[in-house]
Amino acid sequence: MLNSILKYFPFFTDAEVPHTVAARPDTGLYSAKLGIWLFLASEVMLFGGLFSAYIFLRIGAEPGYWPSGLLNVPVGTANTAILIISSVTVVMAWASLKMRQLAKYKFYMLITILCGAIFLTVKLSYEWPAKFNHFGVFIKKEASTKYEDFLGNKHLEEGGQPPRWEISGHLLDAPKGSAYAEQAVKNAEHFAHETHRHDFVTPAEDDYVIQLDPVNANPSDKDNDRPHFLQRPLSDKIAVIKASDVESASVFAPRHSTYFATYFLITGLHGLHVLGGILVFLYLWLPFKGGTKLYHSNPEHLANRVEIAGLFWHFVDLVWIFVFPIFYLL
Amino acid sequence: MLNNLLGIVSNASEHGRVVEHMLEMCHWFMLILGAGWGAFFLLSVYKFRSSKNPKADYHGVKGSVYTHGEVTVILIEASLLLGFALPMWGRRVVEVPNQAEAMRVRAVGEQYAWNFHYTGADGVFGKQSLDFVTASNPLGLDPADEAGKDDIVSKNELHVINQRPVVLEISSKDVIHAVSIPHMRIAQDAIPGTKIPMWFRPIKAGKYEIVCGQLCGAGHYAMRSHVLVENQEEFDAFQKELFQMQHPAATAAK
Amino acid sequence: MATIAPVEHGHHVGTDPHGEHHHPELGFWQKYVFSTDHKVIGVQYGVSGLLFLFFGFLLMLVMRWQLANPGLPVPVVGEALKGVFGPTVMTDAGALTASGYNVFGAMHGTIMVFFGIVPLAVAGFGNYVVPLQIGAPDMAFPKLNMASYWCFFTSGVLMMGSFFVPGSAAKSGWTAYPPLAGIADLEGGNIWLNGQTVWLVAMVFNITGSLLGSINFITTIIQLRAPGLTWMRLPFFVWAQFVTAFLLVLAFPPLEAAGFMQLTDRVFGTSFFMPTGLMIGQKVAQSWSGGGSPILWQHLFWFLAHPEVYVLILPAIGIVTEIVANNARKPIHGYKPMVYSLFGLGFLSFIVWAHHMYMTGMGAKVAAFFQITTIMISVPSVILLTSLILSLWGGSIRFNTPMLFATAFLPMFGIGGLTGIPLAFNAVDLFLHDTYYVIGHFHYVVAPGTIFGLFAGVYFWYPKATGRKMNEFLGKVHFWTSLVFINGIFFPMFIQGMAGVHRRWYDGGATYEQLTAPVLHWNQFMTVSAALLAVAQLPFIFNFFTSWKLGQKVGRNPWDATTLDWDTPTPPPHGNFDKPLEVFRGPYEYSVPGHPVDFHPQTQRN
Amino acid sequence: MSKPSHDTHPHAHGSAVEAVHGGHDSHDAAHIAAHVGGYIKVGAALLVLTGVTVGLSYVDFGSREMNIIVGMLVASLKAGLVAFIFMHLNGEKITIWRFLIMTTIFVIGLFFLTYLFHADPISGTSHSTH
Ligand code: HEA
Ligand code: HEA
Ligand code: CUA
Ligand SMILES: [Cu+2]
Repeated sequence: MLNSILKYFPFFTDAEVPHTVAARPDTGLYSAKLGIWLFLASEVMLFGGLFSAYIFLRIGAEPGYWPSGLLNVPVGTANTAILIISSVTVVMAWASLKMRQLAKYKFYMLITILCGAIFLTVKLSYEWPAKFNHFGVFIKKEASTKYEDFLGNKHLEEGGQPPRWEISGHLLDAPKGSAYAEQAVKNAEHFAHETHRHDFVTPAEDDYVIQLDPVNANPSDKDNDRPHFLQRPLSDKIAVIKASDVESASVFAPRHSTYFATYFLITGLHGLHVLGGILVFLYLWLPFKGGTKLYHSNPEHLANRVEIAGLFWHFVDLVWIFVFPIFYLL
Repeated sequence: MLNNLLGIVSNASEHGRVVEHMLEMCHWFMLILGAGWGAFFLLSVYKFRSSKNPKADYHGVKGSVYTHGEVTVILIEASLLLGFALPMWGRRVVEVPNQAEAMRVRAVGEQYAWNFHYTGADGVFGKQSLDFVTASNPLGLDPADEAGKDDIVSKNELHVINQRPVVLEISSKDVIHAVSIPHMRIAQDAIPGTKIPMWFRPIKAGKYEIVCGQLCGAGHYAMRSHVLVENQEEFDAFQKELFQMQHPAATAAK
Repeated sequence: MATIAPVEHGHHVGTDPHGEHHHPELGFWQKYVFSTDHKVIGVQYGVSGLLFLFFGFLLMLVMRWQLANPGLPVPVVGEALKGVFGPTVMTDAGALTASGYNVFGAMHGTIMVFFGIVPLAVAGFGNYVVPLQIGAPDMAFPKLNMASYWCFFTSGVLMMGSFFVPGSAAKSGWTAYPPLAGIADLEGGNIWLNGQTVWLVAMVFNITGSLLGSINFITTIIQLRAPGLTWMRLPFFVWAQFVTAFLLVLAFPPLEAAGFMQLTDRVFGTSFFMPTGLMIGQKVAQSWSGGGSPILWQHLFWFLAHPEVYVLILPAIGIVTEIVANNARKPIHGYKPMVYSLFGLGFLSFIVWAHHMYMTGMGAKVAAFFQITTIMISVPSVILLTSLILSLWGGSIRFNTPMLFATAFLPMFGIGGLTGIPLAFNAVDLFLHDTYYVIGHFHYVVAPGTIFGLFAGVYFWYPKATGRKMNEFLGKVHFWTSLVFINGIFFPMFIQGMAGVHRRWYDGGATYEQLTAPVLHWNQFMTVSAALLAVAQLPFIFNFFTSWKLGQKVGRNPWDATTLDWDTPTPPPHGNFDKPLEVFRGPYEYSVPGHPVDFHPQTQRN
Repeated sequence: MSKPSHDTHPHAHGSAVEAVHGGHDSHDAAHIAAHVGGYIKVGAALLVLTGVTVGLSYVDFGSREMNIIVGMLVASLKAGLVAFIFMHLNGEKITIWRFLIMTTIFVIGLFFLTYLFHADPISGTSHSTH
C-alpha cells in the first residue's frame, strides 16, 4: 500500500508529506517556503502592532515627553551596517549552496553568524547597559521656572521648539570633595538599592544631585537644538533638584518614559529574533544531520533550509531598517 | 411597540425618543426578516423531510427571489445607517450645546463612586491638581484658586435642571468606568487621562439610576449613583446647601 | 504526475481489509501523546476543547447560581469549592465573593473562547478533518503541529494553574482592559505569580500555538490537495478553515504584542497603557511613569477579538454546511457565493473592530467608518445563512442527530446575528452597550450557534474517528433538551438588556432596584434553565464515552457522503488513504439526475 | 489561487521545471551565479542609503513631521531592496504575493485607523496630562 502512495507522491520524505523539498507544480512552492512567508506575514502584524502602538503613543505624547537624540548614533549606524552585511552574506551562502559550493557556503554562513553575534554583543554589552547608568528627572511643570537654567524653555519657545521638562545626566558622578559629595553618595546608595529591587526608582526623600548632560548644562546654546551625531561627554556642571519638584525620576530603563518603554520592547523583541536566527544558522552550519551533513544526501534540501532561514534573517534586518531611524534619528 | 414588548425602560431625555425610534425600526426589521426567514425555514424543514419527500431535487430553489430578498436587506440596512444612525451620531458629537445654554458638570469616577463637580455661580471650574487630592477633596481642587471658591462637589448624586441641557465632562481617576443612564439613553466611558464631553437634555423630572457601565473591580456591581432631574428652585436649594457645607468659611464671611 | 492513471472503484461501503498500515509500530508515547499524526493531534485538541468547554460551563453554573440567589452559598458543592478555590473566590459559607464572581467571569470568557471553541472547532476538527477532506497523508508540517498542541497544552496548564496563585486568577474580564488589568493583584503581591500576569503569559503561549497551527493549515490546504481537487471543488468546511486560519495568522499577532506590553507594564513598570496621574486610592500611582493610553489596549485587543468571533463561527458554519448537504441529499445552494462571502467576511472583519469601542469617545468620522463597515459585514453573513436555508428546499432531509443540531444552528445563528444589527448603530448601542442585550446577542451566536454546530460535528465525525456511531436515541434526547433550555437561558437576556440590566454584576442587578425591578425575576428562570442545560449534557457525555466501545460499528462511509474524508478506512490509518486518489467533481454531488445512487463521491470517475 | 500560477519572472528559482525534476540542475546554477554580483551591489546600496538616512536626519526639512516622512521614505526604499532582491519577492509566486498584499492592507489599516481614532475624538475631548 505504501508503495502505491509513494508512487503517487514521488517526493516523500521521512515525514511522508509531499512537497517538503521540491515544489508543488501548480503553486511553484515547496511547503516550507509558503510556511515561512506566512510566518513572516504574522511577524509583520506583530511588529505592525508594536509600531502602531509607537505611533499612537508618540502622537499622544505631550510636547517635551518624547526625547530624541539620546541614543548613540555611530554605534547604531555600525550595527545597522553589520546587519546589512549579514543579509548579503546569507544570500551569498544560499547562492553558494545552489551552485553546490560547500566551502563557500560555510564561509559565508560563518560571517553571517559572526555579524549576528557582533550585533547582539554590542546591544548587550554596550547599548542597553549604558542606558541603565544614565539618569533623568522630569520636572513638574509648576516648578519648571526654577530650573530654567537647565531646561532652557525660553530659548526653545523662541525657536518654536517643543519645551523640555527633563534634566538628565549621571546621578552617581558628583565630584569627590565637592560641596555635593555627601549628598551624592547618599543618593547613590538610595538609588542602587532601588534599582536592584526593580529597575525603577521612586522619588527619593532627598534631593537629586546630577552631573549634567551637555544639553542640560547649556540649554540655550543653539548648538544643542539638534541632536549630535557623536555623543559628547558629560559636562562638569552639577544640578541639585528638589525631590518635591520632581514628577518622575528613573534611569533610562523601560520604566523611565514611554519612549524607552517602546525602545526596549521593540529592540528587545528584535534582539530575540536575532538570537533565534543565530541559533538556526549555527545548526545549519555545523555538521548536524539537518545541517551540513544533509548536503551530502540532499543538497537541495539544505539549500531550501538555508533559504528559509535566510528569509527570516532578511526580515529581521528589514525590521531593523525601520527601528534604526525611528529610535536613533527621528 | 416592540420596544415596549421587550420591556424597554421609560425614556426621560429629549434625544432618547430618536434612539427609541431607531431601535424600534431595527426591531421591526429584525422581526420581519426573522419571521420571513423563519417561516421559510420551517416550511422547508417540514415539507422536505425524507419521509415525505424521499427523492431530493438536485437543483433545489430556482429563480432569484432570494437575491431580491438580500438586496432588500441591504437597502433597509443602508437606509437605517445613512438616514438615522450616522446623522444622529454626528449631531451628538458635534453639536454640543454651548456654554450659555447648557449646564456643565464634571463626572469623575473612582473605585467605586462618582464625584460630580459643579461650577457654582461663576460658571467656571476651579483649578485642580493631583497634589491636593485627599479623601475630603477627592478632585484635588486648588484651595487658592478664585474660580474654585464657589465650586461644589457631590458624591453619587447628579443634580440637573429639567429641560436644560447638561454637558457631562466624563473622566476617571483610576480605572475605566462608564456613565450609563438608561433612562436618558446615554452612556460614555470614563477613561483616566481623558475628559470626554457627553450631553443630554432631561425632559422628565424624577430620580433615575446611573449605572457604572464598565467593569472596574470588585465593587463594580454596586457603584450606583443617581441623577435627579429637578426644577430650578430645587436645584438652587441643593447648590446652596452643598456650598454651605463645603465652603463653611465663605458662608460665615457672608 | 498529472498523468497518473485514475483508478476505478465501485461502491465502497464497508471496511477495507487492507486498511492497516505497514509502518514500524510506535511506542505508546509516540503514538498517542507526542504524536505528529494529525488525527491524534486533532483528537487531543478536540477532547481538550470539550473538557475546557465543560469546565467553562461549570464556572458559569456557579455564577448563575449567584445571579439568581445573591450571596447564598452554592448548594452541595459550596464547601468543596471553598476548599479548591480559596478565600478570594469563596466565602466561608461557600458563596461566591464579588472578586470570585469577577474571577469566574473573566475565566469563563477566556476559557470558552480561547480554550474551548478555538481548540475544538479550529484545531480539533480542522486537524482531524481537513487533511482527510483534501486527500493529504498528514499536515504539511507534522512536527510543528505537535508543537502547536503542546504550546496550547502549556497555556492550558498555566491558565488552570492561575486559579491557585495568591489572589486567584485574572479578574478583569476576558477583555483585560487596563488600567484595571494593569493594576490588578499588584499591591503587595508577587509581580510574576498573580492571576493577571499568569493570564498574560498563558495567552502568549496560546497565541503562539494558534499561530503555528494556522500556518500549518494554510500551507496544508494550498500544498497538499489531492490531484483534481481544485479550489472550487473543496468541501466548504475546508474553505471555512482556510479563511479562519488567515484570520488567526493576521489578527493574533497584534494581541500578542499588546500582551507583551501589558506584561511589561505589570512587571517592569512601563506605562504603555497607563496614563499620567493615575490615582489608586487617593494616591498618585508612583509605579508608572505615565504617558500611556488605556485606549491603545482596546484597539489592539479588538483588532484580534473581532476577527476572533468569526474564528468562532466560521468552522461551525463549515461543519453545518457539510452536514446540511449530506442530509438534505442535495448540493449546497450557491456554493460559490458562499465562498466569496467567506472571503468578504474575512476581509471586513479586520476593519470593524471599533464597534466594540463606541463608548470610548469617537468622533463623527471614525464612528461613521466603523458603523458602515459593521453593517457591511452583515451582508455576507446573510448570504451564508440564506444559502444554507435555501439548500434545504427540495431536499430529502434525514433528521439524524447531526442534522438536528445543524438545522437548529440556522435559526439560532439567525437570532444572534440579527440582534447584532442594533448594536452596530452607534447611537443605539449607547443604550445597549454592556447590557445583557449584548450578552444575549453573542451567546446566541456562540452557544446555540457555534456549540450546536460543534455538537453536530462531533456526532457526524465520531464514527470516522472511532469506527462506531454514537447512540441516536441519546443524541435526540440531548438535542431537544439542549434546544429548549439553552433558549431558556439566553432569550430572557434581551428582555433584561432592554430594561437596562448590565453585565458583570455580581448580584445580578439587585442593587439597581429601579431598573431591574420589572425583570429581576428572570434571573431565576435563566438559572434554572442553565442547570437543566447541564443535566441535558449528561446523555451526551455518557454517549460520548460509552459509544467508543459499545456504539454501532460502521464502515468507511456510514452517511453515504461524497467527500474524501469518507473515502478512507475507518478509522483512518497512519498516512490516511489506502488507494491513489484523484478527484473528479465538486464536493456535494448528491441526487445527481441519472446517477444510480443518490450520492456521487468526489473520487469516483463516473 | 484557483489556477496553477505561471511564473512571470524568468529567473525565479524553484520554478515549475525544477520542481518536476526534483531540484538542482546546471541551468539553475548558472542563473544563480548571474545574480551574485547583483547581491553585492544591492548590499553596497543599502550601506550607502544607511549613510543617507543618518545624514538626512541632520538636515532640517522644516518640521519634525517632514523629517520623519523623509526618514521613513528612505527606510522604505531600503526595506524594498531587501524584500525584492534579497528575499526574492520580485520573482515570487502569486500565492505568496496574494497574502502579503492582504497583510499589507491590514497593517496599514491598523496604523491608519488607530491614528484616525486619535485625530477624531468627540469634539471637546481633552487629555489632561501627558
Ligand atoms: C461568533 C461570534 C459572533 C458573531 C458571528 C457576531 C456577529 C455580529 N456581531 Fe457580535 N459580538 C460577539 C460575537 C459575535 N458577533 C461577542 C463575543 C461580542 C461581545 C464581546 C464582549 O464585549 O465581551 C459581540 C459584540 C458585538 C458588538 C458590540 C456591542 C457592545 O459591546 O456594545 C457589536 C456592535 O456592533 C456586534 C455586532 C455584530 C454584527 C453586526 C454581527 C454580524 O456579523 C451578524 C450578521 C448576521 C446576520 C445579520 C444574521 C443573518 C440572518 C438572517 C437574516 C436570517 C434570520 C433567520 C432566522 C431568524 C430564522 N457584536
Ligand atoms: C465561546 C464562547 C462562550 C460560550 C460557549 C458561552 C456559553 C455560556 N455562557 Fe458565556 N460568556 C462568554 C463566552 C461564552 N459563553 C464571554 C466571552 C463572556 C463575557 C465574559 C466577560 O464578562 O469578560 C460570557 C459571559 C457570560 C455571562 C455574563 C456574566 C456577566 O456578565 O456577569 C453569562 C450569564 O449568564 C454567561 C452564560 C453562559 C452560559 C449559560 C453558557 C452555556 O451556553 C454553556 C453551555 C455549554 C455547553 C452546552 C458545553 C458543555 C460541554 C460539554 C457538555 C462537553 C462535555 C464533553 C466531554 C467532557 C467529553 N456567559
Ligand atoms: Cu465603576 Cu464599574
Ligand atoms: Cu465585533
